[in-house]
Amino acid sequence: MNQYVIIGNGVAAVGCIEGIRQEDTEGKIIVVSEEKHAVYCRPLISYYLEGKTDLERMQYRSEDYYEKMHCDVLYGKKAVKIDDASKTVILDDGSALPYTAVCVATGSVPFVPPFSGLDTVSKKFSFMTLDDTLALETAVTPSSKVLIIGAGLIGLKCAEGLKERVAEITVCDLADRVLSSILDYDCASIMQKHLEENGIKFLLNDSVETFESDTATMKSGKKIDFDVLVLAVGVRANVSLVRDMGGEVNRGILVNDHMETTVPRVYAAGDCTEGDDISSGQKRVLAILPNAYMQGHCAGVNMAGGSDAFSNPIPMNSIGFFGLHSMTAGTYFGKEDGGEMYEEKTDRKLKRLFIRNGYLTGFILIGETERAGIYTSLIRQKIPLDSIDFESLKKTAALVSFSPETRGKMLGGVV
Amino acid sequence: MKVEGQIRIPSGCAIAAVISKEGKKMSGEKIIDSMKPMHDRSNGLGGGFAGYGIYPEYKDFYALHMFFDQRATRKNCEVFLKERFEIVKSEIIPTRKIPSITDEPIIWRYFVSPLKSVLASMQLDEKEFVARTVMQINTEMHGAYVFSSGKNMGTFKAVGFPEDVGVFYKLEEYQGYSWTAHGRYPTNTPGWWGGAHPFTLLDWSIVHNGEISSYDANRRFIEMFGYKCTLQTDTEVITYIMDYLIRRQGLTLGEAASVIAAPFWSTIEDKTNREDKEKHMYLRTLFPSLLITGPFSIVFGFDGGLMALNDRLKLRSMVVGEKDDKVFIASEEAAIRTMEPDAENIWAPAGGEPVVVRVKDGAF
Amino acid sequence: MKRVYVNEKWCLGCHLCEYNCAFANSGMQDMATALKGKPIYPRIHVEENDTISYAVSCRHCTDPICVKSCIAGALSQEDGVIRVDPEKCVGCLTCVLVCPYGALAPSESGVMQKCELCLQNSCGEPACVKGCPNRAIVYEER
Amino acid sequence: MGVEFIYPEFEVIRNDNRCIACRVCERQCANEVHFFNAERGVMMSDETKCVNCQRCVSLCPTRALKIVKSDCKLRENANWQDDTIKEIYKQANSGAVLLSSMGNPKPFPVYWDKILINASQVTNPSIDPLREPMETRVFLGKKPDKVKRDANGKLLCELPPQLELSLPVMFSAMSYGSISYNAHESLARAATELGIYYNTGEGGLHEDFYCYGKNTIVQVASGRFGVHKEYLEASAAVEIKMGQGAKPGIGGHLPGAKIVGDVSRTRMIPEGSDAISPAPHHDIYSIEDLRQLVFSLKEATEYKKPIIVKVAAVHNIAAIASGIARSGADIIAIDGFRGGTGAAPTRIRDNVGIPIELALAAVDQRLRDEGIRNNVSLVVGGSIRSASDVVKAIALGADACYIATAAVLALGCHLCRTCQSGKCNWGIATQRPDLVKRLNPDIGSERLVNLVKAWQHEIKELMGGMGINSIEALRGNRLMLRGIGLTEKELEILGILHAGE
Repeated sequence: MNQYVIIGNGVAAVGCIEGIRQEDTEGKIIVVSEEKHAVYCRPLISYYLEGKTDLERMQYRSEDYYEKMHCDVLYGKKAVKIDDASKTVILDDGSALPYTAVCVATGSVPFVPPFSGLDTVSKKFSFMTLDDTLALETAVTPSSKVLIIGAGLIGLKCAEGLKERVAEITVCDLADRVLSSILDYDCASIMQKHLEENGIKFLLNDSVETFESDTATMKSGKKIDFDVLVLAVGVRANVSLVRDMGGEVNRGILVNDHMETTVPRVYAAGDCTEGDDISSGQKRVLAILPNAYMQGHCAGVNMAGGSDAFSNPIPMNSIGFFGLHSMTAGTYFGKEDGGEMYEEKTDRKLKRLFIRNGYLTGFILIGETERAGIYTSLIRQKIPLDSIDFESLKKTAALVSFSPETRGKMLGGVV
Repeated sequence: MKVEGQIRIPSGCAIAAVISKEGKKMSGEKIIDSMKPMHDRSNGLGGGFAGYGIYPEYKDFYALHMFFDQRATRKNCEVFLKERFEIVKSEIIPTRKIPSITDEPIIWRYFVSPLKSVLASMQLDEKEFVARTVMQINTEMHGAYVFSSGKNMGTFKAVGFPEDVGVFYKLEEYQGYSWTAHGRYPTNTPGWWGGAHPFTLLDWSIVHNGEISSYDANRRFIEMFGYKCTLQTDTEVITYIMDYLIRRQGLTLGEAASVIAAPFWSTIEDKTNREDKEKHMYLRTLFPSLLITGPFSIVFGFDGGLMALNDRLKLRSMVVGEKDDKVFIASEEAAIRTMEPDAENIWAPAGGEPVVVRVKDGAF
Repeated sequence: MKRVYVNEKWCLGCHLCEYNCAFANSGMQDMATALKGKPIYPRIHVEENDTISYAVSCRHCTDPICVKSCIAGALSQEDGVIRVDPEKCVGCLTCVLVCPYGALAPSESGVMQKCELCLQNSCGEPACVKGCPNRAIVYEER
Repeated sequence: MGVEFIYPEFEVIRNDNRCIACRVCERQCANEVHFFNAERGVMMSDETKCVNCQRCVSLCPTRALKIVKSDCKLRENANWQDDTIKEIYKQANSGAVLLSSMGNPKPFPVYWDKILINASQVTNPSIDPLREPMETRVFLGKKPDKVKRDANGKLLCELPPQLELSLPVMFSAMSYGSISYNAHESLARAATELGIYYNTGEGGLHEDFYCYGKNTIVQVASGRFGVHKEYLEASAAVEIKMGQGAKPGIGGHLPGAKIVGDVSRTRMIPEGSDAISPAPHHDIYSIEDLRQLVFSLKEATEYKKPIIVKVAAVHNIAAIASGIARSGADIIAIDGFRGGTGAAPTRIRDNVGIPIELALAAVDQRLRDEGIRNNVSLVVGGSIRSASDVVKAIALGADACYIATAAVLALGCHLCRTCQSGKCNWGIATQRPDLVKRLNPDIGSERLVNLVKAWQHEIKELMGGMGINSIEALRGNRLMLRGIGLTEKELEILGILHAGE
């Protein structure tokens, strides 16, 4: 009987379980879960703080999920090594799990730069896991002043989540703008303005020089008093298991479109991987939930002897703060890279579509996000823009811009 | 009160018939008896008989049985007849005075032969000429009425119960190879002698039980061809239809039956014999207006035979029985048993299925 | 499985489907009470230009990317029907970002809603189909 | 305004408690009656444009709308009635002939409604159509005078061409152009499913509909639009249109605006040119000319198809029909003065011709009197409104009925009688693509089939009541009819007795 080991218990692991079970209902599945929680919706931790969800509703799957999927979950265990020779996964308690195929779904870990004096800060937190969140929740009070290092997705979602629970929030970032990984300057400005209107303070183009207990001294010289510190500078893919066994690793574990690493029978999925980004044609770490699930699922199918390829991953993000939504996808090629841009902009809304070589490669939408998936599908499915009425499509995302035949297939058949 | 011819009167009826396939002669007595058990099917407002083979000595002459309202009418009519026919015999039809039959008109018979010169000048064949003349007398000559006009056959009818009518006409004195009988139950008429049945034209005679719902469709169609439905009775129109189909169109008895009691389209479509199917399609398409709907059972008498026919849904009773060379037909089995207690093979013919009985060739 | 299909040849662009949808999912007895004087949030929408129009609602894909992408585990597929659990949804709109048909949109409260074929409401059969005056929307097996 | 102003005929009544401002009415009104006042957030209406087609009423999801006749009336005057006066205003405004559509709306007697049908009681049985076969099939065409046999005495089962109908109802002529493509498709499909026929009218046969040829009667009218060999060959029968009940004695005029695209191609005339059908056929100035055309068409179709001659019911119709019956035509179609039209001069529609009931009775009797009823089948139209009208027509002597107004009603027509505007909101009498698509032939043909099947059930019920189980036995069976409230003369012409006789 086949034995599948999945290291990690996040969404990629669930995808992997469901992929395996699609092919193999008999084989044994063992999930190694470092966290002592059943799989939960990790991106929901900020919503938890905000009160929009609770621990029960945050469960990604039903209570009897593992049982129904015939999975054993080893909670609180950590895989320390994958032994290729013996085809076993070694756990931190010394036990060894033989595998037919293993999936590394270890996600990522927070990256904490070596700030001087950080050890003098009493209340400092990462914002990655449920445990981080629960700890943070108990640490804050209505009078707390919170300093968040990092104006990326994690930092800002944390800020939004804490806003109603604390007295003051300051977010600082070395970058010149918020959400620098997904937004260009103009777009970031709109978001920043909106966040500021909702009471978030920013210190951009700046970083902490040194911490002294409850005070941070910035490189600009500014001093900030705080009583809770959240470190959200960034994350690093958790690649060590594969790297240690000699698998090829870059910023993430390198995988092909079958989610195979360079080591036979070792698969990887989720935030720990580096795979194709078809919008740019390059390898990238695409640490986003939809990709994690789909990679996991693809890995699972292949691990169990099926054949599946996840051939059209792209970066994409839907994120909202205080009611203002932004959606981004793909790659934004500038003029210098042969790209062109279509833009609609008003005070609160912005649309930027990035086109290169007759294809849509990326977009940024702020404020108006209706039917954005139609744009996403243009990128993912590499639809030539000359096959559709892009002139009307760029103004309004609607299937009306497709040819009647295409539309007939989309709306008139089983898809 | 209006009588037949002025208004259409529905009626219920009793019918009976007998024929000898060997052509053996029978007196009218048995057919009179057959009507007795069916007394309640009549109401005393009409009864009648037709006998075939009864005038062997005048078999080449048309026997015109006529009612006249008065002597003068008869005189006038005779003048009219003499212009057209050679009258070989003219006599009163013998009757017997009985209390149950009253108010009789003058009842006369002529044995005639059309004048060849008249036929030639009118460019008509003999039968057509006789038929037209009968039609003319019946429509134009007030008080005169031809109620039988065939050769070697005759009808005898009156207002009264049929068994009394038979006695009245002394039918025991006639010998025929086939007989039909009719007792009538009209619903709203005082009864008129001419309205009693059988109805005849030339050799055709019809006794009928039923009330056909297609009457006016049939009548208005058949009147296009020179027939005048003066009595407004089913029997009359059916007689004309049979005359038209058989004599004028040359159809066989079976084909004529397929016109007036045509099979349902679905039945025709289900036929496996292509020729048969084609024939039925053809006949029904060609003569739609001669389809007879509504209940009827008829016995159609002709020279040398009888045909019994029910409407295609068989909405009226009619049974057939046999014994030796004889075939019996009646509304009720009791009537057959009266004529022949040992009748065999009694069966009820299906709707639309004609029963044709012929006297064997040369039997008379 | 029976799905809702649209035939744009017969769509009149009357938008009745949108109103019938909004009413069917309102839980109210009377359309005027349910819809009068407020914006409607139908689960089907009519797209149109000068020459054509047609309605779009969830295709109930056999391999639904929205379900895979949902960060809250709020979308699920059972017997082919894709449903949203409004209790779990946090309104992140990731499903909007990935749906190639533009078939999802938030409700008045911001939580997602989508066509669930009227299987859960009192209509019992898709209200858009029932109310389409020109049979441009049909509910059938294909 | 001023002297030219005529107060709107209809009022749009909108129940504000119900209206949800969904704007369906606005989108569905080609006359642009409804509009949305964004400022006040309410729907408004411009009643001057309303023709009372009831499209908005039918589609309003909250039943918030009704259209009522305006009660703004001129002073009552039994002689100078409102309509009469307004027509004078209109003509004083325009100087033009008044145009109308559909059938004569004036209160002339409807003889169908003064005729009653018989039923069996006691003396013969009524027949239950659910238990017993009940036949409605008819064959239209000439019936030979004499049966023929071969040398062996076998029947020669040869008949002149016949049209077989599953019941004696057909869809009468409405041209492509006067009605829409989808209306034609609905009629063609329904006729095929029902085993009856529809009629192209004088607009030719669209190439898409050749596949329904077996159930198509093609028309040859005075304009000869769209007539060519394939057209004749595609058909089941050819109809020569001499006249139309709604406008006897005049031709037709389809404005160039409607001669677009397929319509122009199908009619074989240039786009935008007016399609003018002359009042007479210019090759038929007398009955002997008709005979020539009948035989020309028979030659062209190799004597395989019945030829129908359609005439309007006019005063001497019996004599005209007699002439046609001797012209070689297989079927005579008579159109009564209440027949519909896509457009006709009002004065003609409302004042010319005679009722079909009288025309039918006169023609049937005349043909029988002359012994030539078998030469032709008789088809009658001109406001056959129900199964009982059909039964009465058959009993008076018709072989079959033509229906058109009833058919378009089934398709959604609400008899607003403004076909001539070309803005039919129901997608029937229009060529505007956005309006044409409102008639989905799936629905249209289904509704036509429903209607005719329903009539067939009713015809069977009525026949069963009379104890008749085949429609042949009803044809010309006038004893099954009685008049009510008719004069001796009317009864005499109809050939029926009065009720109680």
